[in-house]
Amino acid sequence: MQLLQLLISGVAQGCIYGLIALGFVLIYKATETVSFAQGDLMMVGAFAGLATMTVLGFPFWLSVPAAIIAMGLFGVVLERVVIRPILGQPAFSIVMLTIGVGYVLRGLITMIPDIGTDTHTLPVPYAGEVIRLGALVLSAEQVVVIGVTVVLCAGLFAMFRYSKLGIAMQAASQNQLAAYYMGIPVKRINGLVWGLAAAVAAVAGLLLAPITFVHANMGFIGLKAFPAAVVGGFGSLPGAIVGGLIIGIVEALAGFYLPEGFKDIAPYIVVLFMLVLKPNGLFGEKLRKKV
Amino acid sequence: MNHPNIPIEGRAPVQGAVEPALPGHQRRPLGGDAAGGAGGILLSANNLSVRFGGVLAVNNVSFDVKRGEVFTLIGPNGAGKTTVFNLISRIYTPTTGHIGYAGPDGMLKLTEQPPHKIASLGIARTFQNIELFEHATVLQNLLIGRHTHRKTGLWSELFFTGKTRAAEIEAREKVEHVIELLDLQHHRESMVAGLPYGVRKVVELARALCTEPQLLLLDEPSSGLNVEETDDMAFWITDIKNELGITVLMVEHDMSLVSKVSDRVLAMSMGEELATGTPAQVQAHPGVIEAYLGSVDDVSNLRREHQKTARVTA
Amino acid sequence: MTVATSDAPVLKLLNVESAYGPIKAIRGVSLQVRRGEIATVLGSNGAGKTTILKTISGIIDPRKGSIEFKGEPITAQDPAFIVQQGLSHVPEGREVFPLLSVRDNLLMGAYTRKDRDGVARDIEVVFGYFPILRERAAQDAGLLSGGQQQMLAISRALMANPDLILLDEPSLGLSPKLTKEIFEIVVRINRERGTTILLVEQNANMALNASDYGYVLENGRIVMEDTCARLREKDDIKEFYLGMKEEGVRADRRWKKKKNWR
Amino acid sequence: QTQGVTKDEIVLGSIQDLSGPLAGFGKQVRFGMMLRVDEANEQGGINGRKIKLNVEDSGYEPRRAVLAAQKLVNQDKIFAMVGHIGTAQNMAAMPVQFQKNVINFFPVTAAREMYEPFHKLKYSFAATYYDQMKAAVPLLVKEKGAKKVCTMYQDDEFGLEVFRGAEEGLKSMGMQFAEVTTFKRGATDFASQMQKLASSQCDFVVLGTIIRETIGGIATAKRLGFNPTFLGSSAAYTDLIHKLGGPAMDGLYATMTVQNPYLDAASQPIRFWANKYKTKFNEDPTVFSVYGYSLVDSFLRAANKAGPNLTTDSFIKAMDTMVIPPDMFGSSEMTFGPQKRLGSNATRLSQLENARWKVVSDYFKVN
Amino acid sequence: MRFLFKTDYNQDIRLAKHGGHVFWYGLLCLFMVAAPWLVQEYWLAQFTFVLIYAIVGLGLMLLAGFTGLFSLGHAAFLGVGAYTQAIMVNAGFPFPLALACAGLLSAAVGMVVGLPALRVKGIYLGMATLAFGFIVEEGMARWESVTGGNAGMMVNYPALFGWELDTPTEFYFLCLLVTVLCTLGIVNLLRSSTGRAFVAIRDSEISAQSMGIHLARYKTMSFALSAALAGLGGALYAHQIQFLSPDQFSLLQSVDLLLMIVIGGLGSIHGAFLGAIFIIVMPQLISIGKDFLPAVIADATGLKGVVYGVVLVAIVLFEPMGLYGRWLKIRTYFQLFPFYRKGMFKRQKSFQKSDRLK
Ligand SMILES: Nc1ncnc2c1ncn2[C@@H]1O[C@H](COP(=O)(O)OP(=O)(O)OP(=O)(O)O)[C@@H](O)[C@H]1O
Ligand SMILES: Nc1ncnc2c1ncn2[C@@H]1O[C@H](COP(=O)(O)OP(=O)(O)OP(=O)(O)O)[C@@H](O)[C@H]1O
Ligand SMILES: CC(C)C[C@H](N)C(=O)O
Ligand SMILES: [Mg+2]
Ligand SMILES: [Mg+2]
Repeated sequence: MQLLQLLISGVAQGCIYGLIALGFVLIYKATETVSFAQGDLMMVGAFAGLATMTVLGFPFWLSVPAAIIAMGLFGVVLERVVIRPILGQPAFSIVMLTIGVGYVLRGLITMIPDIGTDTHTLPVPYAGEVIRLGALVLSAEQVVVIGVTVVLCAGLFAMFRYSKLGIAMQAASQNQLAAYYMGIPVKRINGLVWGLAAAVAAVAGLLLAPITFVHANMGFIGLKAFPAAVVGGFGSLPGAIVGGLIIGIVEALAGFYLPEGFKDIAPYIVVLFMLVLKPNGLFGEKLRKKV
Repeated sequence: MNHPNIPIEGRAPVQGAVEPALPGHQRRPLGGDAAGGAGGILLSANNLSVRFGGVLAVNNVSFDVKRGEVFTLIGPNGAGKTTVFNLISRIYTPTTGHIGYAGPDGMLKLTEQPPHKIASLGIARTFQNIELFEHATVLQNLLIGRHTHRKTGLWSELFFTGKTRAAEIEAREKVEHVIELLDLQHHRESMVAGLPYGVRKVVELARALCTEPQLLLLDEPSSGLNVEETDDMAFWITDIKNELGITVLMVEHDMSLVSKVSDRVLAMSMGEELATGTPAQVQAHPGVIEAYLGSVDDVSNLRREHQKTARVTA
Repeated sequence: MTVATSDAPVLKLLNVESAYGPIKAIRGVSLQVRRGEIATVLGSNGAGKTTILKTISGIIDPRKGSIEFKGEPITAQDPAFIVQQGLSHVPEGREVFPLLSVRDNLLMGAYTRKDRDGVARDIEVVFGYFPILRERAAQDAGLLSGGQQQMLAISRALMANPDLILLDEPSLGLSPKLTKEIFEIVVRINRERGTTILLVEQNANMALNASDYGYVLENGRIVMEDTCARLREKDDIKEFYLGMKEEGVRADRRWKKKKNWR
Repeated sequence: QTQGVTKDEIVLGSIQDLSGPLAGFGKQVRFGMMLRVDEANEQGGINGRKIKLNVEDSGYEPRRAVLAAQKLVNQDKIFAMVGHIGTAQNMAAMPVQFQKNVINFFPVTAAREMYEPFHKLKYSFAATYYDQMKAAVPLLVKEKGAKKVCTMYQDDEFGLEVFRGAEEGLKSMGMQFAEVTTFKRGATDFASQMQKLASSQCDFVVLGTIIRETIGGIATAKRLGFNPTFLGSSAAYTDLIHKLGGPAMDGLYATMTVQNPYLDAASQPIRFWANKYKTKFNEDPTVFSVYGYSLVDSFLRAANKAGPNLTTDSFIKAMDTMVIPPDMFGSSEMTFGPQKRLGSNATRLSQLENARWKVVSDYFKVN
Repeated sequence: MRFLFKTDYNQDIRLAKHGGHVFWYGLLCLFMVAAPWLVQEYWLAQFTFVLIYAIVGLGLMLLAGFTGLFSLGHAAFLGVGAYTQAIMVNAGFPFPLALACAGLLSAAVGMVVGLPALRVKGIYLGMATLAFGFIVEEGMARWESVTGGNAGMMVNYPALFGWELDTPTEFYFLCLLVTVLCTLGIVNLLRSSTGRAFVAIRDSEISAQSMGIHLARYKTMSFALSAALAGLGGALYAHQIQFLSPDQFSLLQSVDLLLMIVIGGLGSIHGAFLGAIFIIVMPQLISIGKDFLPAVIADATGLKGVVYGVVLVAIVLFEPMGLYGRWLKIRTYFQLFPFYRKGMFKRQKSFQKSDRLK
């Protein structure tokens, strides 16, 4: 029973990691860069939700889509202003850009007088509710996270697998030049990807807010989502979820059964093992250059 | 299909007219003694097979390359020629079969060597899709080719001792020889990234030569070159064979080049061996014509003049 | 259906100059391709052939000059926009999408098209041209052999059903048999669909036989242009592009005759 | 001649976390200090000298704290470092200061290293976490009649101090922790920790936590149906606990010294002060604002006492006989001497009732 | 414009390519040696920091800029070096011995980390090093008996047989010496076969291998050398900062190091130095700039992050070759002076290609 409860906590936490990892994988699949700004976009998303609810006074059901759309637009603008000018440069430059963008976002949020440096709660209607299954307990916040993660993952997966747009995104990331030759509007698609990623980040931020509160440094949880994405295989959406679950469960079990301190490094130990055993993750594609 | 078995010289190959034999360059008799005179077997592939998932890329292929000859692999696209090269340079491991190689210390099984050892055994190669060090100059690329001949260790390099200096200068001299041979003086300091395709091909050849190999693997040396440059390439290959005494194993689609330089030809198809022999023999083989050469006798039927009539009837 | 070559140029370059950083690759290039014709550009390595094609499809912005396609200016437009106007480009060096399946690669070729049926039909058509692609439809394109990738690159451009195809060395790495077939296909497409074609090819013999009109490019400048029939007869062309030489000229191999149009 | 003191100015330095994890606290300490400095300057300064306060940001990183200290000490030539936040940050900055004979005055952290081992330039005001816990744990354990005392703490120096103090306290009554668990700074998930404690049937849990971890930990426990007595340190004594955690946090005990200055506090002077602060900075004051305010106040007292010839030595001499009486926020009396560098180690207990801190005990201290 | 006529292969090998080099670098050396008497103590301390970071930057540059392996855990090597030095010096060993041990131990750790690097690339390598960094940080925090855990530890002055380098000037010279030696070593390495092997691995592993370069050995070597430099830097850092705690060697530090070399200019030795200068001077500039801003902005807590981020973004956007690239352009401009044409350095359209297949 105890084990079961631990597993459930692990799964719930793992879904959070998975949800954030989805954002990483989305960007990676579509642009082959790793966005270090994803955690910060998530934080901004949470603040956007906070703003729509408290400042604008929107009801919950309205402020959630409002925040998501706002963040999506923000992502598009962000792409237009900072990513677009160096589109086509090596992926590493864009990684550096995202680090810079992360700094700026975090800085700007903390610059908001009275709000930026404080911790806030997001008043969600399901806050504090608990679902009991016999002796097992699960909070509503966690159930919502699990549900949304699954739906989002399925949606994104279908997009990449079946839609022309999704395939074009991958094409553009694999060979931008050829994508241009095919008439794929690489720039527009890139904008779309970042918009989508920002929207996904907003979803993550809104779902996470009731669990970890809203504050400028909440994006650091992304550091645990990296291992999740790596374990799953960076280019795989279902991998992100599975990776997240593995990390979540390992953490929960390590926290309970292993000596103190292991809980926090367990994910990274898992990553190292994974990279030695299966360098491209569980679901990662086997890559080999043909000469 | 009904192709008369005309000798190769009589047939107009892809690139147009064929050169007459060159003065001072006699063709070696088939399978005869090579420049080195040893004439022994340098490389022998025995029953090689490779399977990639459902694709049998190479299927039970055997051949011997003799010291001092130019041995050419031909075959339709996807026949497994590059895969054979990759087996030799240990990028792939054969599913079955093995490769023997007469290394410095006698015959050894190439298939048991680690990939990075191949170069020091005296095997150098070029790639079908040029693989140069893009962000370095031509000179640096060639110097990297000298890697297997380096004489200095980490510590002497850290302090740049006299020995290192001497080794550097020696490497440079060797590289300059190759530059001279292949007429690359002009591009010595250029970044590879900005070179035209044809020059890169030559640089790749130069880099391979810098390793001072026993066996040189050339994957489609003439692709992307025009007739004139292909001619140059032909001369270089014969020079490499005759003057440097290097054995050449090559993959090539340009039959005029193949006939000009190769001593023996192996035709492959669908991973299997189709025919072996002199260039002329192989090109006359009906299976090769069927699968690979096609009816190349006349290309003028492509012309619009012909189409016009075709269109009228259409 | 037949479309005879008409005098209306589909593509028109006027005084185009392009550069890579400080290096000028082409200077003052003017050329036109008439509707329904096959035009070819000959030139030695580094002459700037690829650069011309890249400039046309907007991959490089020209420093000077203008480019018109079907009467509309497309100078320095976004490549995606240019392609949507009905131009497709078989790039030098294949450039397939390595991690997409062969079928997805072909679908991407048809990205600008809206008619699903037409796309499905054209896939069958190119599978007919190159049966190996049908066999490998589900395989990652990056794992194909060099020649197979070249077939894919050509097929992919055909999938767009364009008005103008730019072909950069289509025979690169293809077997002699396939080289011939490729040219037959090119000619057939030109004939059956009326597609205009601009061809760059090292195999000058094939190119001059398949095309109607030819340009000769040296060091970034057009030094000669004429119908292919007439070009085929010129001595310089014969010697430098068709490899037909006088006996003994090549006796000293390092000696290169100065090209007399320079 | 001492650096940082001129005819009409005393330059003080402070390093706060203005952008890191404790940015909220850093800002409040800074505002508190600014309020008192401005008051002093409005009244003409100390012995005719105006106070100039230079605040640097460390982002709660020791390396940046050193850089900031080097700047303040060697470039801005400060007379004293006041109210520097964070244990590790102080540890990193002190050598820089001491090399130039710059006093480390009342750092905002309750670590023992702030006055031990003895150094003539160290002055500390905060009852240490160690002492707080050592005194409070036995008191409350006895009162609650707890059988199994457990702890969850942040695995850094701060958390360890809480843990060690509590351990000592338990030892003094012949008890031991039944279960010990830790978490890493910034953690958000406490499920496995709380389950561990719950499965050991703990009925009293000492929390070595600050804000979010306090709330997260207690909320997780509640969800699991685990309801022991929770006791936190003065680091958890902040209005944010109830502002963020809501009524679920009710029942939490915390050790503390000065009271949180609620805008509608019962005491008139506090109310007045709190509203003044609110008007000036447009935000509610907190207990950290009070720390900032009082520590500058204490500095000014000493500087005043040192007289017009203000030097490091005269300042230390003044401090040698310093007695700081309880202030309006309810601090305990602090005394200093040539060897006594901690003002007072007395604390008292507060409890959250109806989402508000209530003082529930008198000052007590370890002997 | 300077034309060099080459008459000897030695000319391409020499460190200073022409008289100008000799003159300017000589001047720089002179200034560095005279610095303690020319600048204030505070600035001397900053110089020292720059030198220390430059050493670490050199190491990371070797790994990332020349071998193409990006490490997100470099702070761990810094930490290993720093703790080794601190522990040994505190135990009374002479500092040269401690310094050597710090470098060697870091190198050993680097080799261990190099192991996963043999199998993974790009982002996966980044993650492996990141994971490793976390584990080392945790190790430093947990191994209390040796490192003092999170409480941190104080570091004594470097001492050699009774001679203590306890003044900033003495320590500055120590750092200067180590920096010069490290730089020379790396420059030497890069102009000989090992350095070329690194570059080859960066550009194409497959052809590097076919040139006979043992990928595993050279990658491990690159990691070891890079870690050794980080370790040396760490050892000096320990003395400069005098107080060590595990959180000084966190991911943020690693990211900072990476930013440093990117801003400086990937793939150039100068870049390591320019980056080090940037990372030390930038905060100072911000706090100076604060005085000219309205209080609302100047006092805002996030200002530093914003400025930092904006500068980083701007550099990546406008100067992909980093500060060194900018410097080259300025130099060229003056060399060509009347003939400089606009658009000479105009960025070409370029197109990203999958890094996954390298
Ligand atoms: N790594 C691989 N994975 C899967 N299939 C492969 C791989 N390498 C080669 N193949 C397949 O093996 C076959 C032979 O390929 P190879 O590259 O050897 O052909 P080739 O003879 O060099 O052809 P070309 O002349 O077109 O270059 C092809 O069908 C190719 O798709
Ligand atoms: N990326 C580049 N950077 C710098 N210079 C370049 C670049 N690409 C091409 N060039 C230069 O531009 C000139 C023209 O090149 P281009 O590729 O157009 O030639 P080409 O005629 O297509 O040759 P090939 O037959 O080899 O394909 C060459 O001199 C080449 O050196
Ligand atoms: C303000 C306090 C919560 C700081 C904490 N005591 C520390 O040592 O860092
Ligand atoms: Mg091949
Ligand atoms: Mg070309």
